[in-house]
Amino acid sequence: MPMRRLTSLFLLAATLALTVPAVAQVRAPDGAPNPTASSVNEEMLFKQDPKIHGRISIPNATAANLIQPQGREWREFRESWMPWIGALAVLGMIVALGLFYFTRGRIRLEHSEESGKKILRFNSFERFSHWMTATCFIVLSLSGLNYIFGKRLLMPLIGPEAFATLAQYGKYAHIYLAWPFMLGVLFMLVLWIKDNIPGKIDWIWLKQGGGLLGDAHPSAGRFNAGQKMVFWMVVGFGFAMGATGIMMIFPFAATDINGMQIMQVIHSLIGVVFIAGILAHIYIGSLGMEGAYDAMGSGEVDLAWAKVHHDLWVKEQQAKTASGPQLGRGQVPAE
Amino acid sequence: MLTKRRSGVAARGSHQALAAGLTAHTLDRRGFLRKSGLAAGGLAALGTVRLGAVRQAQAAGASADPAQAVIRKNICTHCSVGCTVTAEVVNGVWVGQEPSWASPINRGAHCAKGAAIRELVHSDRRLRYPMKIVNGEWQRISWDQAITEITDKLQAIRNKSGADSVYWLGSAKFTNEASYLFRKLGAFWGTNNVDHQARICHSTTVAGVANTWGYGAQTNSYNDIRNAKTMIILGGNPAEAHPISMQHVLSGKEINRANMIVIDPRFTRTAAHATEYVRIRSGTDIPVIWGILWHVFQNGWEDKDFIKSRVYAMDDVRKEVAKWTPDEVERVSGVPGEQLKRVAELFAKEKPATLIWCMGATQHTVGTANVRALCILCLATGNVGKPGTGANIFRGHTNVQGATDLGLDVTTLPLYYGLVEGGWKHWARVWEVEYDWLQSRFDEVPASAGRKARSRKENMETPGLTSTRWFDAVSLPADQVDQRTPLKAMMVFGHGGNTVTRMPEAVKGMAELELLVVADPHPTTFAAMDARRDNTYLLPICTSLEMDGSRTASNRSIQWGEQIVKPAFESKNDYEVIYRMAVKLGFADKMFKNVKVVDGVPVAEDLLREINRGGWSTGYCGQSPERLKAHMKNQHKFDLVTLRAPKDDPEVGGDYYGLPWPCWGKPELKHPGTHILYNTSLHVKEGGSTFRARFGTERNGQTLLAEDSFSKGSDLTDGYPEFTFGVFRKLGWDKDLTADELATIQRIGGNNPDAVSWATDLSGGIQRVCLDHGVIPFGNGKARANAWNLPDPVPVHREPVYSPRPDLVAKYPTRPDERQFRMPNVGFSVQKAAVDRGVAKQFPIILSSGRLVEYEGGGEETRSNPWLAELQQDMFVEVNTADAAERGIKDGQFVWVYGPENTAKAKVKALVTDRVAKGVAWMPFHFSGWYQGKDMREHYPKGADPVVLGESVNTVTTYGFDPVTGMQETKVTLCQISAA
Amino acid sequence: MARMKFLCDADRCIECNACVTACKNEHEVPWGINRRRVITLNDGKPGERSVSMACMHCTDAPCAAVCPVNCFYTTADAVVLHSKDLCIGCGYCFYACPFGAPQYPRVGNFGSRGKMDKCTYCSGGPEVDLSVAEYEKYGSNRLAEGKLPLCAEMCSTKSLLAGDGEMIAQIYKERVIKRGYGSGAWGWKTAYRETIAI
Amino acid sequence: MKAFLIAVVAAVVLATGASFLLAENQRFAYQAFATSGARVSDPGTNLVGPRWTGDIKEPGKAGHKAEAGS
Repeated sequence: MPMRRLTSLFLLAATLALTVPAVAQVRAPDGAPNPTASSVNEEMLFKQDPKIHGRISIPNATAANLIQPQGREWREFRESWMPWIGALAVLGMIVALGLFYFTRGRIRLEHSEESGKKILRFNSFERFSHWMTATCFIVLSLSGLNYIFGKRLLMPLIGPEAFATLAQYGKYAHIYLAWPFMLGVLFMLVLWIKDNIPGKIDWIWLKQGGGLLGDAHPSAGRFNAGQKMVFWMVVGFGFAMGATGIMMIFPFAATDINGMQIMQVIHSLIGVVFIAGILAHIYIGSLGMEGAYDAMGSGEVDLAWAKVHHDLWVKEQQAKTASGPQLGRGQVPAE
Repeated sequence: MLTKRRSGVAARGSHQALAAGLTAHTLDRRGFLRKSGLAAGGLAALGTVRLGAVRQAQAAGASADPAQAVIRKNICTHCSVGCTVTAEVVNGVWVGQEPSWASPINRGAHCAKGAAIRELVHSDRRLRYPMKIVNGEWQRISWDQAITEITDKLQAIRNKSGADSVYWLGSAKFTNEASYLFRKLGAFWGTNNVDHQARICHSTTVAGVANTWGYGAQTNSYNDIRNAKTMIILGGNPAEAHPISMQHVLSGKEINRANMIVIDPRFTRTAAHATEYVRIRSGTDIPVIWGILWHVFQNGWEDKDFIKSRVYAMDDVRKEVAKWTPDEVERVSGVPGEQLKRVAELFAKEKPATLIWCMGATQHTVGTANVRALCILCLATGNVGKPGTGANIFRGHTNVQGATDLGLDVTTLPLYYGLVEGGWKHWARVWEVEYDWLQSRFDEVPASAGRKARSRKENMETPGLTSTRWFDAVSLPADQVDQRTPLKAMMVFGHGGNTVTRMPEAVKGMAELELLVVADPHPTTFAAMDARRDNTYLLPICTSLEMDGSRTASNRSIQWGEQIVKPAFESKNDYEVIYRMAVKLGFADKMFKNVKVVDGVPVAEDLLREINRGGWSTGYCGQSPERLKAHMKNQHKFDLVTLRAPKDDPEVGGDYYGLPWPCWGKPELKHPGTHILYNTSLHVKEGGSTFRARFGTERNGQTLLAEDSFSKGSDLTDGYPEFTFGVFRKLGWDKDLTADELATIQRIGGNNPDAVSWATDLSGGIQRVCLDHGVIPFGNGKARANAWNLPDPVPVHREPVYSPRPDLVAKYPTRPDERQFRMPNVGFSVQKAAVDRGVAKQFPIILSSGRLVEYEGGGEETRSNPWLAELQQDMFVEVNTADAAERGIKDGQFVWVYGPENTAKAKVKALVTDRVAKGVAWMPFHFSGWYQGKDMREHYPKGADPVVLGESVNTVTTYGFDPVTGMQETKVTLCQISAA
Repeated sequence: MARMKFLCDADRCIECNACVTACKNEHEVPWGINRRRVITLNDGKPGERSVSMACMHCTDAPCAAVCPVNCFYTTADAVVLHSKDLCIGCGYCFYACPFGAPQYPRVGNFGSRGKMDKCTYCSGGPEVDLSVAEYEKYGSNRLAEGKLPLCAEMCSTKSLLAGDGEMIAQIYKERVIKRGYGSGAWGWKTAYRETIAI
Repeated sequence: MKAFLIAVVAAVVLATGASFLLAENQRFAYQAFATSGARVSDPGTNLVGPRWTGDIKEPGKAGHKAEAGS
């Protein structure tokens, strides 16, 4: 019956127009009972709250959420934006370092009369802390990147089964190595914070481009401004990664699903920037500068190198000991 | 890259591997059960899977089953809707459930319980073997030892204290055949102390409805609700208690754009779908119904023709109703007059209208009166005896209707034959035992406390103790219990121990018993209360899914269930246990004279045939096992709304589904059953009938027979009394009887054959001839608006014993103290004391109880089913938001609920909600196993504890009994709640 | 091929939980895993409605998109399934899912939650149809037997509909027109980016 | 080099420790979603495997190679 149909259409329109729950059961204009006129509907509930939730009898509070569409934005970020951001950050840094290497080349050690003499730059606990953090970081970043790029790059190469196995181990590595990583960051914070307080000298160092750009060697203490930046990046990002990671490791302990989505966004954004930053750190600590690696390798650096790059620190060290510069055990690096 | 591995060759190649997979590694029991079936089913299926089968299935609306599993059909053992359960059985293992599309009752659907029923059979929390308590510890014993010890002790108790000192508590979970057998056992034992759950669910319905128009049962059916244009659901929450009924209710509501009015103190899941919700104060049903009728009479909306021709003494009701002006109704019940006027107009004018009620109406001290008032509302508006109308009473358990019909009741014999000489003699003839021998089994009761002595015959005709008071009958002083001795032994078959109010008193009673036997698939609360050190036995009984037998749904349809799998563990079915006890008690030969016993197990079909041979009074005579089985086989042929099969069908042609009683005459007569009771628009041979002429022909000069109303095609075109051979002779119809029929009537009647009636004529001749003349065997009477034999012939409002409105108690007091069912009922004194003590001030919250969809009854069975238990893990109390705020109670925290008797308290979780009004709390009644804050889990036999335990609401419920049936008051008491 | 969907007609749903236990029964779902659940909105207040919810088998499913190991796949019936052999239990699908469908055997922390489990629309997984292995990992495969999900087939009031999207939308439309009201196809907008126009 | 090796070993040791601590903190769904009212003896193992990892194959048991995928 067209008349009936029209009425229904009208009723439905009226239903949709109604956004506030009425107190009494409502009857339609044609007298037909219409309980739905007062019943809840999706549109109305979404206006009250971005999530639709109710009561459920099983003792699982999260199951009481009926619809939580926020995952859609998260998915948009994760699938459409994150791969590009990640690629840009990581590849961008690699490209930049490459360019730098080819234009500037390796920064050579400037020889002087001090060459060959060694000074202890990092003691063994410092080196232990650094390497623990570093090795964890490498595994964490690879397994982390795998969450984003694995299925795009690796899986086509090795097939789904092998990739899934790898990803599974990657996941375990990511979760479990996060703890020594966080501990390492904590150690480094305690060990080096006093040498990383920014000062005026850092400003000068920065203005001179850290000597990388010109031939001048700005003065620096134990750590130059660039190293201090790495330190604070590691500490800051390390803590941020730890905090967001922990929130995700313990689901619903501190936050709900939306919170975890946000944590994941922060975690992944910082992650890729962190990786880019550490790439630069690795470059300068190894390939980029002759003699830098020794600091973390054997712990002892060439005095000449030290005097060039950390003149203030060398002075300070020499002042501490009446017998002159602290010399290492041997003339040759332990390696 | 990721696709379905769907190669046929590979699939077939995997057969051996599949089979190997089953044995190559260890499996847990559950996994094995499923897989042992799957392997076989799966193998068969692999060859037959067709692509696009999904589409076909959609088109057909049903699923084609390619597996070779055996399909067995039984009936869900939970509520009374009577859903068919379709089981897939492979190698004797129940491996899966399929939707029962063919059943016109459930059409494939189930509720949480029905959809999880397979686990009931497999449950590892079942009682596995017979056990007894020795010095407070459970010990495993053999069946032989159990039966021997139990029967020896029973005999000893009988010799010392008499037959009446043993209570036989039966079950609404019984099949019809087991119910009948259990009642027969009670009779052969020599007592009327035989009862079951109907006492605590719809005993008041049976009494109230039967006293109004003849039979105490749902007049129409779930399916027929599809015809209603208006429905009132009063004191019922079918969305949780009878979910499948809601398929019909909601469909009807949608198709007819029907008015669905829910009258309830609680905003239930059902109320959420109502077109009008009326919130009342618990226990004020009569003021509300009279308030509705006030508007009906005031506006002349009553069905005057109907009242004139088919109702007796409606004017008496008018007088009472006149007192219930809208103001007084609002003062007492809290419902505004305008709303009731709206309800009244819809119910009286938008017809057909049906009235649905459940335990919210029945479980009151005024239960019978409530039911009577509801019937009168139907009568006044002419809403009985037609499609879409009627009193659609939703019974509780799966076979509570059948168990009631078959006499698990302290006032009747099977099929409502009264405890009178005629009734006993009828059954003695059916059983082929001497009436005198039966009589000799009963006690003589000596005079006591001013009461006369009773002879064996008198005692045989005296109603027994109600199950609501069994523990009072143990603990009260001997002279207050009107039988030879108080109770000494409880034989509990399929009945929870937490379903009766006043648990603390029940625990006391349990401790004093000389013998307690619990025969059940689960240990039940009786086992867990830690009340007993010895003389306590547990017998593992299988579920009715593991046995053959019939079940009567709420709409009187009888459905045959076939054994799905063999009884699990060492459990045995009721028939076998009763038989073995009868053997030991020495009367098995007599009791099973006409019943074949195969391997020690009586055959269900033979039991039903015996019921058929004696079931004339209620029309249980036409439903032979063969006919019932044909119905199950041809389920799909029955119409969804009329429940009728096409006339031309060779097997079930013209039948109503399940041959709803009354199904007149012998099975060969092929009476179709009666879908809608009292429907005069059909010929009696088509299931038509009239109101039953049960109460005589005349009263105070007014006729009790119908006037100008008769069923279609009737030879008699006015009211007429019930038919006897004497009436037949007057009408000259005796000539229509065959020689054999005449001979049987002569034999039964002896020197007074005229007295042989439609109900006692074992030949079925009288019924057959009645049908040929188009008349109803039970006569054509009027329904009674005034039931003069009841305590309140016209229902009057009476405040609950523990009333939240002490100010109203003086005007509307409960009935005076009196003795009922061999016991004193001191409700009046308790009410007076409560008012005097100011109980309503100390306990300001009304406490009501009810049902959850996941659980059923006392809940032992369903709480042992992990699929259900997971959904409701904690006993809770619904507290109104405002009450909770006042008490600093947060949703989900533990609270104490204090009751006004026995300093009772219960520790439960708070569910803070506006489902209940301010000042009202509600608790589900399915929990037990915690008692006053203590977890009693350790007291269950090891491994047989239900998955979920919790406080029983009945720990804090209180005194109060209906005077007609001994129904307990579960819906209104008082409580106080505080944070725990 | 059909495009399978779920639709819960909230004007019929009475929170009877049959869908939940039917699911448990069909797949022997262990305690603690709830592939389907019923949620009541506006509990105890006028306008209360209950909705049964499980995996909706979304169009362009977010779970599949975010999975770092691409373990999801969509069948010809548009059912979203996944491979437990590939799943690494990372939980990203749970972040992305608008309906809270993914379930994990362990819940304390992310590291070892185990393989994700969710509603399969009663159509198993990547193993051979109706094999023991398929049953153990994903539950039974009714679709392969020509049957629909048991939750919908057993729904007490025929509230939960399963089947071809167009067909169930048609059924729902007819109901709404017949009775004159309808509180909408819950979750359709989010899952299928469409609503049922009446 | 020594510091480096020790660091790697320490990282592995700490990670292993963390895995045990996390496993200690881990709860099965049937434990997490059961309340004081319930005693779940046999939560079932279908879909989740015997060790509730979702891995159906029992570790160390090669017998379960029933799948014949192609």
